[in-house]
Amino acid sequence: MPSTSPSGSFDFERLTVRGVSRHYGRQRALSRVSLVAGAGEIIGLLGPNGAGKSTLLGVLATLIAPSRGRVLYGDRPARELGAALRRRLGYLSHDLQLYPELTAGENLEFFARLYGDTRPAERVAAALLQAHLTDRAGDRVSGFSRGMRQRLALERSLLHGPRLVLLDEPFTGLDERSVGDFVDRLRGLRAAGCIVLLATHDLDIVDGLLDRAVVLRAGRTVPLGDAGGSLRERYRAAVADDVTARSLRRGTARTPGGSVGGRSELPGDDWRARTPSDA
Amino acid sequence: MREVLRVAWLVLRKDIRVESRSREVLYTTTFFATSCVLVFSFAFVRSGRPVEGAESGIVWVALAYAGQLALGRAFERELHHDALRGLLLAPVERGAIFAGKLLGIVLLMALVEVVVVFFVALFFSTPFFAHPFLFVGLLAAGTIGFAGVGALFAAMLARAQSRAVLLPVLLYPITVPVLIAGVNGTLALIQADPNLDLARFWLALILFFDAVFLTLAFWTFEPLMTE
Amino acid sequence: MTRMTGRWSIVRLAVAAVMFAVAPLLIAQAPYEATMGLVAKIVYFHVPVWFMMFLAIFVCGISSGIYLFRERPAADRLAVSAAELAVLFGAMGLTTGPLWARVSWGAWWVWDVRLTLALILEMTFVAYLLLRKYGGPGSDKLSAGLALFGMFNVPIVYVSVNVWRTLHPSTTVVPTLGASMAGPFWWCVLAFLALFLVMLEGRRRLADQEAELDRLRLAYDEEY
Amino acid sequence: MPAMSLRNRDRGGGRPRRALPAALALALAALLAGATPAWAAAQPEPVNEFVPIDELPEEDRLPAAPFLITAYSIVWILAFGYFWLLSRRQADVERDLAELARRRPVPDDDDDPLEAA
Repeated sequence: MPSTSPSGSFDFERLTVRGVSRHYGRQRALSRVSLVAGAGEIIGLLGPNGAGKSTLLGVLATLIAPSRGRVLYGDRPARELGAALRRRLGYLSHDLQLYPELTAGENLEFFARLYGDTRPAERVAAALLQAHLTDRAGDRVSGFSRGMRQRLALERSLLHGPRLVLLDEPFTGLDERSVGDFVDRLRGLRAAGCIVLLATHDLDIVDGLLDRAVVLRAGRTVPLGDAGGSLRERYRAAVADDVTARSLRRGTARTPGGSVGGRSELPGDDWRARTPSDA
Repeated sequence: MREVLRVAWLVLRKDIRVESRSREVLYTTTFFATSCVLVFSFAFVRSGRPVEGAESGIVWVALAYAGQLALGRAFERELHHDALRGLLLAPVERGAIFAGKLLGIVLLMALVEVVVVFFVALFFSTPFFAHPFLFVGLLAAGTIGFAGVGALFAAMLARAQSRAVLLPVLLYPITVPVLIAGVNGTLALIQADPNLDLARFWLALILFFDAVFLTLAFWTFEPLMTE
Repeated sequence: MTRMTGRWSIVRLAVAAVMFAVAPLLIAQAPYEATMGLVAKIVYFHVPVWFMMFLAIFVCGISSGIYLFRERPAADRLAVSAAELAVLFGAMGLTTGPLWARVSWGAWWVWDVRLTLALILEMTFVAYLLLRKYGGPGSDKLSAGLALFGMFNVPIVYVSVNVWRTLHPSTTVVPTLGASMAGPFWWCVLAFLALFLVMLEGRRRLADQEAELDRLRLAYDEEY
Repeated sequence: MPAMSLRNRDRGGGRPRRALPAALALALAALLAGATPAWAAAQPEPVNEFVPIDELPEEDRLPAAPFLITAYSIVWILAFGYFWLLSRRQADVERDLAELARRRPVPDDDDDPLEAA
């Protein structure tokens, strides 16, 4: 799929995320997230709501600039690549980015032309077929069910044959059959050499599908043990370990008057933060 | 440059089609502008005769309020299903997207203006079309200037809190020259002995404003839209 | 906060204070401007305040541009400081202006070109502060955009207001001040400049410290 | 560790000194705010053989002195107020910084190897 894009001048085989943090004022959305993804891999981003999954996808889609850390597409950062990189990105956001007033065909045609395809008819027809919406091409999206919109939005984000596919909660509102189709579609992308990142809650659906999974909690990555058992069990174990680890660390630091690392606590003891004028 | 025009036309065509399907913003804004005209006419008409020169003020203020409403609503809709980020993701010059959105709003405001000018001319029997070219030129340049700055601020405020109240707070101090020039240019046209040179001066001033602020908006759209 | 900057700001503060102490003495001896009488003495404060407001707007606009296009947070902190000073000196101008107008033209407010320009710019930069306070996350970039627009707007507003209505003696009032008046006038301008620089530096250091505080809080969150 | 604590003590000691410039500013400003109007009022009544103020009718002309004094004091009150506001916010930030430092040691983030380019 990716190789057939119209002007695939820039392409990459590997995505590297190194120590990415993102803060909004005082809230911390992401804290030192690192991961590497290669072509032909499906990586799961697991975690509760507000754990930073959508923020991470936003950063990878170059919509959000990281406050710290770097993201490398191949071996080059997004800042250098600009539009050429966006041609290789597909992003299915939680809100689907479709125009309800336009018909399914018009939506696909608009985005195909926006991505530079001057005769999109054939590409739009193929996408409609893939989404099983060929008979509904002329109907407005406002009349569609959530599942139909989801399928249409997925095809829209794959129209231009992206290398990196970012999916934010793709299974919400899908019935049994659509989930099966969706999983087959993802397997097809993997076979075509795409890098797929999938943020989801539905652990059971993706259990067999993911090559690797990353657990996010309050913006931080949590190690996921690869001991046996289902994904759900491993996820629950990982979260439990994380809870104990954090309270341990937080506990020692907060006990009033308690010594840190055995030394009596002096006011401002070994505070090494530098004053702004030297920073 | 051809690519920018192509993308801008694409976004404009999409906006026209979306708006023509629901016509929500068009109807609400036009009705709002007409009610502004009514309210102002009650304020400025004494014993049957309007206060001298009030008509041009009414047209431009009704235009400004309607424009502000249309700007807020247009970007609210884009935000609703995250479509704006969908556009920003496209591998195109982001200023072109701004240009497309701007032209859509200018077109919308033009339709509103036709209705407003009609009603003001009707209620106050003002000779707007004594010098049609200058008058239409003033309106067009003023709309482009107002919508240009407005579209950038509306897009930029799309992700800010309390954006509905912040848009006018930001918009009017910056677009004061357009309103001054517009009102006084129209006044120079519709007064007893129209002063064409003054009207041309005001038109030139608005065009200068447009040139400065459209390039500035086109240029800062990219940094302002990246979070 | 090292000792060095502490001492330097004391020196500057002393300079500003001394200049202000001397200002009234010089103003008193200056001969009365022929037509205005004593009230003209307000000019010694009223006009330098404009200069500082425009200087603040210029500093805020340029550093906002740098922040937008070069993404340097230090420039944004300078822009915030300058914006606050623009509002402060604008407020000074908009209070002393009407006082002068009341006596010399018999009305509290006259649509004089500079008063109106100052009013519009004051509104622009109050909008800047409002946006920064209520805009939520990301509003720092948005306010930088507004400051840039505000700066470019100054000449256009000036021309449009000027043609629209002007009562004020033409802008050449400053140069026509007699030599004996110019002395104290420029002294006051320097006094206000010293005051402006002290305030700017103080506010900028405060902004740096607040940024440092945020950084420490975030570092703490990340650690624990 | 002694070198470290020495530096802290120095900083701890530094706090009152940092408040000094703010206090100095307030004192000076207060002095001048008070002095200028009092001094201006003591001026000899201006003998006015110059051309009377133009086009204003006689009874409308206002004594200029009170306006002059109000204008000066407004400028001073605003400047003084802003200094006071600055020093108050400065004190808050310093209190938070010190309190944050006291509560727990915090890693110095700057040696983060993956610092953004």
